[in-house]
Amino acid sequence: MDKAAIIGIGMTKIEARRDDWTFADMAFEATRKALDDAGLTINDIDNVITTSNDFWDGRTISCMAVGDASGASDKNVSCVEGDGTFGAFYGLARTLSGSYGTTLVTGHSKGSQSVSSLITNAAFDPIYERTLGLDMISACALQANAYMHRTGVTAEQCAAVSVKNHGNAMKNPMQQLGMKITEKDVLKSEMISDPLRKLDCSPVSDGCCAIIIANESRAGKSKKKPVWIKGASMCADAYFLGDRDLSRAKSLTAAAKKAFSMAGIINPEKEIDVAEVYDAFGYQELMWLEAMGLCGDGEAAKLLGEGHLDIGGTMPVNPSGGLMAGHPVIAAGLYRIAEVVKQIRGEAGKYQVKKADIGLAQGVNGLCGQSHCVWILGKDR
Amino acid sequence: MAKRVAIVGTGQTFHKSHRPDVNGQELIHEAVTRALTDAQLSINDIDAIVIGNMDHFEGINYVDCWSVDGSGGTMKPIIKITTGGTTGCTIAIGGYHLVASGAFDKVLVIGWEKNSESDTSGAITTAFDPVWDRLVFAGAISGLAAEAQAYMARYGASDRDGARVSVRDRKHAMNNPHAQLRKEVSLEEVLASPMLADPIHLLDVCPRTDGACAVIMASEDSAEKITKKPDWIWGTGNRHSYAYLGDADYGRLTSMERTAKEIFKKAGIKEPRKEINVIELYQPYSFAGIIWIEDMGIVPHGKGAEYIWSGATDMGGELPINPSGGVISCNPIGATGLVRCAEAAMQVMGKAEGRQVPDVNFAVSTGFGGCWWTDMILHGAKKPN
Amino acid sequence: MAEKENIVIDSGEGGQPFDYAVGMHGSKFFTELRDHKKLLGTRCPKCQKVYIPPRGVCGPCFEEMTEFVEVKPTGVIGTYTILRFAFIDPETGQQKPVPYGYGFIKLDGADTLFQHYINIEDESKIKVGARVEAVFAEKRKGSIRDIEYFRVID
Amino acid sequence: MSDIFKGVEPMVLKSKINVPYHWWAGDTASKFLVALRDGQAITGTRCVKCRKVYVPPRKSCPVCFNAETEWVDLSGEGTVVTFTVTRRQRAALQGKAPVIFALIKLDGADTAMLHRLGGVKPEDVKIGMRVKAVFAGERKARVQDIEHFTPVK
Repeated sequence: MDKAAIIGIGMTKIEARRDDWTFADMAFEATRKALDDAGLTINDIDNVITTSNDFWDGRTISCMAVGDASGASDKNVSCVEGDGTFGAFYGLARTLSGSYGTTLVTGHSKGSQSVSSLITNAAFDPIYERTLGLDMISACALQANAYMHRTGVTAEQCAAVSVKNHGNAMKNPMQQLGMKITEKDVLKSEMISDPLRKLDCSPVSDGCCAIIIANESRAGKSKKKPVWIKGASMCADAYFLGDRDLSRAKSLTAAAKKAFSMAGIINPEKEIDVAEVYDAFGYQELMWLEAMGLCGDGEAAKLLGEGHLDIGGTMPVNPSGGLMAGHPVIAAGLYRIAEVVKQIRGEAGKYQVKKADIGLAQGVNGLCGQSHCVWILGKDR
Repeated sequence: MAKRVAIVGTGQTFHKSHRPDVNGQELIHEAVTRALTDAQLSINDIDAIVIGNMDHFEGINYVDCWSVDGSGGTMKPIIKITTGGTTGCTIAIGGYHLVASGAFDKVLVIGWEKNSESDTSGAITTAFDPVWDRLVFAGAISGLAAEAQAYMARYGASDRDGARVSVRDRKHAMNNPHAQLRKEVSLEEVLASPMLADPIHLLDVCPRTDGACAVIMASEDSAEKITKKPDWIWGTGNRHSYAYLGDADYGRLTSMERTAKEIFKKAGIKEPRKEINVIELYQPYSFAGIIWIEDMGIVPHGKGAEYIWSGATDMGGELPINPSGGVISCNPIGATGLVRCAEAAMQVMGKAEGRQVPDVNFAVSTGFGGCWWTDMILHGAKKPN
Repeated sequence: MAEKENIVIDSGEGGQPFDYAVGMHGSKFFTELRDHKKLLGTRCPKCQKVYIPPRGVCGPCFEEMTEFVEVKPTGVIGTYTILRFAFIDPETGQQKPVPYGYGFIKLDGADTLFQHYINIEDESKIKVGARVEAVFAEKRKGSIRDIEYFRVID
Repeated sequence: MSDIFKGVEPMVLKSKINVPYHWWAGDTASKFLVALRDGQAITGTRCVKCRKVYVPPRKSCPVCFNAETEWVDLSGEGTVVTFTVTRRQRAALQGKAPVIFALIKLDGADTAMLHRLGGVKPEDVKIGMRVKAVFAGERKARVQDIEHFTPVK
């Protein structure tokens, strides 16, 4: 693959509920911020990818709502339905296909407008499963139990993810839910679906994120130092939960392996300086880290306990506060990419990690991490 | 370096009004299997999958994930792309970029819909803005009727002109075993069919369809090894310009005009009417067969009807349009744009059997969305420069 | 073996509820419509085009719009149709009553078209270019329904 | 920005997407559902190539892809692979919380099927527990024709 870089990022502050904003208002703000960040005008953008989901948005062809506001009027444009990392992947492909020098990618959602339990219940097979009444939380609770049973990781250890990430978010002004809590607070919070308690789950959020991807020649002209895309890969597992070993994330392992190989990374544990992963639930941060080989199988909880995953640790994970502190579905993975860009540029302020030459961002589609997209970003070409 | 991209295999279901014998995954599987057979590849040869449909027609969220049993996507990269009616063409463009980027060598593109599982007009109405447009809008047909009224007022066309297009497409469908509706009709029958939304009669519009289509694209590294005569993709483009329905210039398809200009310019096509040999137009109702060929630059504005009446767009004419019978004969919406792409590819590859147009050098396929969006692909027999 | 049976699974009643944000531009429009029977558009500072529905950005110019301008409740039919076939209203799940007329109205002072019902009592009067006026609902609640329909005034 | 919206309250339109769906089960799932209804029997399909047994059944093997499958009868007994007790009254939940969901690997199957557990206290459910299907009195060719799975005594 040829080289490409991220030359601009823009995000709205993640909030619980923005009744005063349409999808277009959010997309307009994120897009303008990304353009400002890159020192570009909309005329410098060759094509646009918006990322949204018709179910979450309550609208067939949900991309209709944001095209003009994302600067796509009279430009080539497409819409990926799924996490923002997948939208960005397509944006990257359109840049590397030689068709377009720059691609603006946006991703938005407003969880506040819908009933997430019903939206995610609609992801279950209508013939064999849907009427049983599961949703994303109960499905992930099945996975959490399977993972904990296999690895021996405890509820308290999973709670530590929530404590760390909510704590990190206090340092990030764009986050929705920064707070100082303890493992006890998590373990005392309402049990929603065993073993997942309220504070093990990410909140419902509104947000929009935009990034600008440029090919090598256009990246050279950008205002800020480009952050180079060293690897990007995705992979989907089987659909039915019972077809998979739910305690493992086989497709994530495959996606990460490919991304590392593209980036020339041999020992991810040592070479990745910072990771922004898809911690929709506390256990997922641990499980995803292990699946990607960022630590040994069953060892993430121990590393977390020893402080290695803290902002000042040996491998900071979700210094931004992650999804745990703000989870605008669809946009979430794009926020992860943008947060890694901030770290690599050294712009993360109070949550800046010490060394950030190479970072990893991850996005997820489907139930219990069926499909993953892994990005490796780097300071150097 | 960016790669040149070709279509090396296509597959379609035998499209029907309803398919009670298969669920959605199984319907997809049929099309995928046929495409693999056509290209003489196995699912293991496929490096990535692009899939698209319209969520609210089937009521299934995260279709990319749900469909893997049928798509063959287990342990493969999958992207879902959805842009309404244009979806089928949009995903084909998606497949093009994934291969051209060098990220994947062989990509499987899948479009599908089981329209029999919901109320199509009701579901499509949810595509429009809930605050402003949803109250009065009534599915795709109402918007198309508004376009036809505006065009008739502007250029003096009649419903008879529209009916002629319907007669053509329904006749062409007789040659396509995959088409859902295969029955010739007369001008009088079209005009006598029930009025759905003035000036559109029942026989002016597309049916509701269950169907799937799959297309396999490969890079220049392997395309000619897979098939002796691949269908080379010369250009892709689109315009999705409107925020609200009232923003459009009714009576003209501006998105088509701009997309066509961009693609033809890039490919060096100066006289599309002479240089293009066949068009598979996403034409969900008859009047579009007149209006949109003007916007594409085939004939000047206001001259579409005259061109249609001349027989030039019939099989054997100067520029046959919709040899497959088009959308009026078959409309599994998420697949429809990809069916156009597959049919155009078959024309270039010489695989169109009873509906083959002789000596196709350039073919055009399009996608259309009810918000006045256009996607377009230029297909060619020769490898692009 | 028993005869083949085609099983159908029904979704049943209920559907998905949504709280759609109207946005500040829309909220201002509907507040004025409700309280003063006034229609507002937004003007692009660059191309001067007046948009209705009002919105924050002019698509082609990618300019922020902050100027509201009053648009008259009268105009001409830009285009129209009369719906005669029955279909399911996706909001209620019930069949929508037909026939009804609807069109894209070019309101005096606006550059885009406004979509609404057109009264079809006398179908012969409904033509592209016919002059129409808005008929406001007596009890207005701040929604698109505060205009009942447009009627031909020629 | 704020000036032009002085005195304007943000409005929210409460609405619904209420399109009714009628999903065709297709021949394969229909056969499975009819067997539940008429025979109180759980059936699966075996891939003739890789010999993997799928429950619920598939028309073709998702992994071998084009390989055909053959029907297999299962005993209706199996093992809990994982479970959860949903305690909050989530909107998708059918019936009153708490509800126990489980993935159950039936004897002879290679995949687990999703269903509910009943006749057991939430605190007594364990991964690895043996369970069997309990069929509903009134059966309509739906997955709920299995009322739930319950521990084997």
